[in-house]
Amino acid sequence: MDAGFAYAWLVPALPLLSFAIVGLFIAPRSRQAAGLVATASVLAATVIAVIIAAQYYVAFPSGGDAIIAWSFAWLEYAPGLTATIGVLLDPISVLLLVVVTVVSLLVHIYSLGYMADDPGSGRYFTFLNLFTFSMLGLVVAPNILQMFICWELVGVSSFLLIGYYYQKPSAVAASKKAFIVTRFADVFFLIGILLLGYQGFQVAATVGVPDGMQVFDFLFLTAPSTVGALGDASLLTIAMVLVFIGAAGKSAMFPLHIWLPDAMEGPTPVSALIHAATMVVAGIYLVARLFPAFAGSADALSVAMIVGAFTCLFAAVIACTQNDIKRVLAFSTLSQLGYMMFALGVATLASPLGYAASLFHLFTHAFFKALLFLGAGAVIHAVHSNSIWEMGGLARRMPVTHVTFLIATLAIAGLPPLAGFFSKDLILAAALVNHHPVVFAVGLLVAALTAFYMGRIYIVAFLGKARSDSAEKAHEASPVMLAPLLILAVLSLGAGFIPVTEFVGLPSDSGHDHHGPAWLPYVATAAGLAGLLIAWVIYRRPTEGEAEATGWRVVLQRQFYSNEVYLFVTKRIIFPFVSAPIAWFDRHVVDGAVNLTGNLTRWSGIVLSRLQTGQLQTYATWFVGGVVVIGLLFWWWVR
Amino acid sequence: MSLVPGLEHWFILSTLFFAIGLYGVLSRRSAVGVLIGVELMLNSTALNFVIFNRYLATPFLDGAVMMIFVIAVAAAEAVLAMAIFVQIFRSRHSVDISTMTEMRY
Amino acid sequence: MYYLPELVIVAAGFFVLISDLFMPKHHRKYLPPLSLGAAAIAIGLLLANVNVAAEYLGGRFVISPLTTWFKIIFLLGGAFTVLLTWNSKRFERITAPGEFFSILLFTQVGMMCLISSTDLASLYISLELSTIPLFALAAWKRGDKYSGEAGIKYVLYGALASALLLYGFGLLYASSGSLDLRVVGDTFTATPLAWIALALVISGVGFKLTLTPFHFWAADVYQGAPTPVTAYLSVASKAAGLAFMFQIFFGMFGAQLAEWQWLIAALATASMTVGNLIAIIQRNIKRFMAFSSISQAGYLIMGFIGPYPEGAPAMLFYMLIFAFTNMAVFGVIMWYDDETGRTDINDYHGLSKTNPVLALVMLLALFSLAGVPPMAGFVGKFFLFSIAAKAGMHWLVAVAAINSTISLFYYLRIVRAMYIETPTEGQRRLPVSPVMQTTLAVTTAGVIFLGVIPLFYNLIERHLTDWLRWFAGW
Amino acid sequence: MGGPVTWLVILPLITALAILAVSSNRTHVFRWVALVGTGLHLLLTGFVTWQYWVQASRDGATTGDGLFTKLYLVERVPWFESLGIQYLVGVDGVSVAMIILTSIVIFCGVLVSWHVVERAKEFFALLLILVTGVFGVFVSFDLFLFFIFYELAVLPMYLLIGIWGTGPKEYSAMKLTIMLMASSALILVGILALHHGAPVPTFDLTQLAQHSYPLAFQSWVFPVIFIGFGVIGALYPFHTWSPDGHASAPTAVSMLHAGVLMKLGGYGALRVGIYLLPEGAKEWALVFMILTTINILYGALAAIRQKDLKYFTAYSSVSHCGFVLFGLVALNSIGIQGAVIQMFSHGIMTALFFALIGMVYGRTHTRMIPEMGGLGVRIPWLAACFYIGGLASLGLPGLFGFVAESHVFLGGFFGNPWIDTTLTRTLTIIATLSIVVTAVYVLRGLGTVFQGPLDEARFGHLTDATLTERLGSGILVAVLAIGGLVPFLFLDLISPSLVPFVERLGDALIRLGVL
Repeated sequence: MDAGFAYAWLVPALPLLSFAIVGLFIAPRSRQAAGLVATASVLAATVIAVIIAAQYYVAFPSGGDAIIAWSFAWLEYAPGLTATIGVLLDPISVLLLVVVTVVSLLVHIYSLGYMADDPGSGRYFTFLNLFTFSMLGLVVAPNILQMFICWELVGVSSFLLIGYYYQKPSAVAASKKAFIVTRFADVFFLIGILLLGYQGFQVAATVGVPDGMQVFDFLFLTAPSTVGALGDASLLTIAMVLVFIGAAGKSAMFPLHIWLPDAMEGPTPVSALIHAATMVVAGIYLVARLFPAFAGSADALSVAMIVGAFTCLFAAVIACTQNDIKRVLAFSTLSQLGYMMFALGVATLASPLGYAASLFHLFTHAFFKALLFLGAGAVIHAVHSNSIWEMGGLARRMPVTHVTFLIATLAIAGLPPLAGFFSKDLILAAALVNHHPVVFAVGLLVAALTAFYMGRIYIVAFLGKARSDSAEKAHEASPVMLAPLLILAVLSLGAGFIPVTEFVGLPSDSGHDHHGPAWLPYVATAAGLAGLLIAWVIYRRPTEGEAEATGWRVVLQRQFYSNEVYLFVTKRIIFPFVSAPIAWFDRHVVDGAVNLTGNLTRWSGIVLSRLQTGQLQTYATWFVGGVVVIGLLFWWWVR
Repeated sequence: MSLVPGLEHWFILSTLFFAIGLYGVLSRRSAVGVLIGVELMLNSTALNFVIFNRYLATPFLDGAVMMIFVIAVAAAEAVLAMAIFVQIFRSRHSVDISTMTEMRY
Repeated sequence: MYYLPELVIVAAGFFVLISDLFMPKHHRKYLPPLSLGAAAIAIGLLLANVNVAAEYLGGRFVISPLTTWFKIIFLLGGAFTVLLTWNSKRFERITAPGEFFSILLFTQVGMMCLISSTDLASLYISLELSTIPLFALAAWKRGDKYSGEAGIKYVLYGALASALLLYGFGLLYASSGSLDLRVVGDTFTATPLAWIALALVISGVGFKLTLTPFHFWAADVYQGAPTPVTAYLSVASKAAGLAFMFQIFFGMFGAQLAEWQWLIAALATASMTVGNLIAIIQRNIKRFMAFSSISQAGYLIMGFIGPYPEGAPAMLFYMLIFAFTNMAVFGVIMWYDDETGRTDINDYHGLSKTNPVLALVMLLALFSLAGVPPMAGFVGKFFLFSIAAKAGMHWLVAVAAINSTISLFYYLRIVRAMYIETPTEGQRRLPVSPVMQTTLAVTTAGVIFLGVIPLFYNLIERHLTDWLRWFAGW
Repeated sequence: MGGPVTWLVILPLITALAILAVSSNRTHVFRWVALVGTGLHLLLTGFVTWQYWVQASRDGATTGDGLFTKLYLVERVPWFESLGIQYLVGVDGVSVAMIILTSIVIFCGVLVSWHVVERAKEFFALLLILVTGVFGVFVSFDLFLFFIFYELAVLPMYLLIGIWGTGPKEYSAMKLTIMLMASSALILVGILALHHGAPVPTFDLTQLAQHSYPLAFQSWVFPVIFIGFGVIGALYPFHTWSPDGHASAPTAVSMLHAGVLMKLGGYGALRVGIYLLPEGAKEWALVFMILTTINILYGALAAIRQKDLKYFTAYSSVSHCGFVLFGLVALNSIGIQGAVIQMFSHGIMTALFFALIGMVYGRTHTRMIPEMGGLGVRIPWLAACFYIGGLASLGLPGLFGFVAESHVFLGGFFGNPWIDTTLTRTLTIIATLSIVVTAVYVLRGLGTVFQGPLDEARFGHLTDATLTERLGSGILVAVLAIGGLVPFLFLDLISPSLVPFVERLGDALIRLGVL
């Protein structure tokens, strides 16, 4: 425990405080003040986070200890089974702290301009603060329950922000979809937690828990003794796969990816912050956080690798055909998340290059993808359309946006010396180093595809002639929006030089090859260049009707009909064939049984009342019959 | 074979009375007929008391006393019943009990 | 002179009868208070000597706390009936008040002697004295076809029951050679003849107490008889039935009772089930109350279950509660009948809007009948159920409790008529006479407080303890 | 005269009588009397809680009292002595929690019923009589008294729904009353069996607890009692009174009924069933666990199809009340603790729901979900409260529902030594699916009502919540948030009192206290 970091709890606490104050008192009165207060709180949090990072990395320049900077018992389920709330500082949480605060701050600032005309922006900033708090809480979570709690909270913030334009049916639908799909994944996560908690408790009961630790603590769960004990119980793979499904939901891995493209219905800065830079990487972060436990089960890691690689390719292919600029970026995000995921999947405890590469890519991707989104936001703000085919020639009218967007495009395309080059290179190297040639091939192909689709939207949107009136009249965004763009551009340019891989090294690293073969950078760069070149060739002079996909491209544009499959399952199967029958069953069978009981009672009353004929002699017969029956009963029973 | 009737014979006689009375009660449509049936039953019980007293509880007269009570009560019952019949007859001009089903179910 | 209460009632009966002959017509209004005064004096005398045991006529007439409490209940039933008829516009026109009240008082004497007698002869005589005059009361409304029909059904059915009972008595006499209840019980041997005798005697009890399948007369007679008579039948006459059953089951066959649990359980189940089920579909409130009280009789005899006479206090207590509760209900029925001449459940629509206090009285009393806490009816029922549970008959408790639920269903029908339905057009607030107000106030107080205040039950129980000890020793 | 607990019970009754004493035509007076009465009650509840806290911590009772429930503020008066009946009231942690819940709900209920006009006098009086019964149940430790109060709490519902309800109110009221009364018949059988099964016949719960009943006895009495209480706790398949009843009931009644009365089921099943009959509970736990699992999922799935907001909430209550019973039959400290928390949190949550539905209905005059849309623009306060309630109901961390549900899931998953843990885990996993289904119906329902385009012609004129409405719903929302943010306060209150329950079961988890 290092007292030097005790103030770290301020980082998530400031946005929380601001959320409460802004939401309850400021937002209903003044939306401008709400924006300023919210931004100020995140600024303060950013400053503290950066100070912490500086302190921490100076103290531990090459992978360091985990420090519980602050914690208290929040919820005691049973003695020895407590959910604590705390702040865990270790290399990756500090890394993420910086990423989240910085991007969040920039998005806050950008939003001041972007949302300036929106009457509901008080609400917007409230939710944005809530998200920032939740994400920071997630990042610093020292135990899996706090992770889950914040996991849910980021989910709900995402829901609230996607559905920000709540009178727009598509936004409402998208927000519901995002929440429900991730929630579905969370069930598996929850079951995984229950399993880990239960088995952890058993382990704790036999092995004992190190001082100051709880069953749910990551430090306990990833401790070799625990992992070993879990592995012995042959539950490790199950638990880890369950947790992975949760992570896959949040990180929109195939087949749980369908919510992310729709989530673009939210305001663009939200997309930048939540659905590109931070929240969606929570899944990656979770796997990284539990990496020693995952590494205990080769099967679980393989699942992560395969799902990651497939998503990576799948999304990239779809991205090539989308016309909505934000959707392209969304699929691009999916694809990049796939990179990160398979990078984790190829890593092992002994050779954790993929682990470092994944986090490095997470770090760089946050900046250039946020930049892309914010740039797209500026464009959309100016053109009032999402379709790239209604843009064109924006390079002249929006020079600053153009330049920053170009930087980001080149960064994601993996051209040196921009940020994306280094991290993507490392991921490909990791695949090679750990002998996964197919995954490497996929990675390389996707690198080319990435360059292609990014080149496509850049060329169509920014070069050539304006294709609509609004594109004609587009003009540069306000300075408050441009400032974040510039900052992010600088980060996209330079982030690759920050030695993130050094910081996040694992202690178990046995000093394997940390660099791929020497030819790798050239091949990767060539792939990127090739993609850009093809895009240039095809879209230099886009043909009319390009927007309308035909033939096989329809399949791609409709995202391989994955939405339709889901809709079919929910609307056509679950609702009518599960839910409706249950509702019917309840009304007619269960309740029918109740009514039947009532009616039977009534009916027997009617039948019995027919005995009361009013005829005296009937009565007398019954009377005498009663005597006979009682006499017989005596004779039978008492005798 | 003695011709002096014993307990069994008397009891069979009273039971016969009782059964005949019961039959009357269950079958007569006229209220008066029913009442006569009841009276027959009551008389058979009165007879019973006397028989049992005579054969089973000789030194005492309990049964005989009871018989007198029974006769008295039967008379009272008959009087009251007839009074009610008369009252009904005034309004309905009939004491056929099978028609008296205004109240039922 | 512990038999003074009986003497007071007899004297009052004759006084009423004779003075009616000579009294000017407009003085007849003094007859009800006179009868009431006699009942009050008798109750006072009984209460003063409530914990006394005595024997008269060579043991043929006994006084014990049990008999005293029974007499108090009879007299309460009688007194409430007198109160109901007092000031009744509709009833005054059709009665010969002198005869009515004297007959009422004579039946009271019959009931009082019923519980005090110890041999079959006096038991029979007092039973008939408490029954036969009621035939006349049921047919009291001259010219009314319902009343006449009720009378004729009652008298013929009653005579039949009486004959069968007497035949049973005769057989019992034959088997023991004595009319003394104790001797009959002591010498009881299980022969087929004895079973027949017993079946016949139980049918007599069943007739008086309206137990299924001997209950058939009740519905028609309750419906047709004048309302106060119905009230009297359902309370005092039922109490007399219970007294009669005490005499037979406790006084005569106490030693055998434990073996007959199944019979009592069967009778109780049949009575409450049949009563409740038929009550559900009734439209006439008096007929409805007949079935309701048939089912109440079913609950009541649960107290006989078990090898112990410990059910006695519970049964007495329940009877006391039932007297208050049923009289409250019949008070409202009587009042409504008197004011409007209507006795259908549907006629009670919107009563809570026109006469909220009376509707409330009715509500509380009905809830008490249904056994809903904290009304007295619940407490009484709870104790009865407890007796069955103690004997291990949990299924009977379940049956009885489910039956209570069914009964709640139909009591709520009346509540619904009064509270939820809207009043029919032009319905207005109806006046309530001071006597009726007093009656309802007293009975409602009983409904509410008898259960909550432990005094009464504890008194009854303490007084009966000696009797129980005596019984157990016997 | 009388201790604070007695006053707690009779204060609502006094308030009811005071209301009845006010002349009928002074409508506005009733609600003030009711508000002051319930407000005083809230203060008294605070006092009782404080007293309990002080006395319990003075005893050092944080560790509980072993096998036997330790009561505080006890009042004991002999009643029907020869039958072992007495007036015995007192509180332990669970009672205190339930009392707080009831006080809050009734206070808010009065606030949101501010504008009841038709026969307002009887309405408030009956409502308060019902509350008397509820309080009585939570503080009585004599089974006879308990039963009296239990029925007193159930019966006024008939009139409350029958007179002030909507829709097929007579039918619903009758069904509700009869089903609940039939269930209380089972309880009665159980209580009498418990009474006579004890060596010294008594109804004193604390004394009955010192006797362990023979196994054969427990194995038939436990299901009788559990089902008896289960009916009011909406145990599948005895829950159908609840949707109709709630749908027909007026706002405050729905609040009280779903919020508090349904909790009598869980409370009774715990206090009487599991506490007195632990062996029976072990024997039957699996059966009831299966039923409650069905409850949880079935209620949630049925809720998806509901068009009427009240049916929607009622089915959601069925699902959530399933959590209460599920937690109980998990038969371990976590599950039981979760059940108690769920009782509280669901009470608040569902009261909030019904209050809001009442407010929405009062404005739109419809409760049909498909007819509404985009109302969030016009009634943002109500929408916000509704969403907070909805999020609480889908178990969002930071609100009370999560605390409860996480307990219940953990409890179910940890299982107990008497049932194969594979089974309990499977059932728990099935139950966890409900959190998705809940999300589906909550978001669909609320999304349709409050989001999307607004029908200007029909709903354009709506106005947001009035002051009393804001106060009423605001308090409930605040409780949800406080409970979710600082659950340890609530846990400190109840968990010492739960020790005896678990100790009697002989729970392995507690024994591992070294951890």
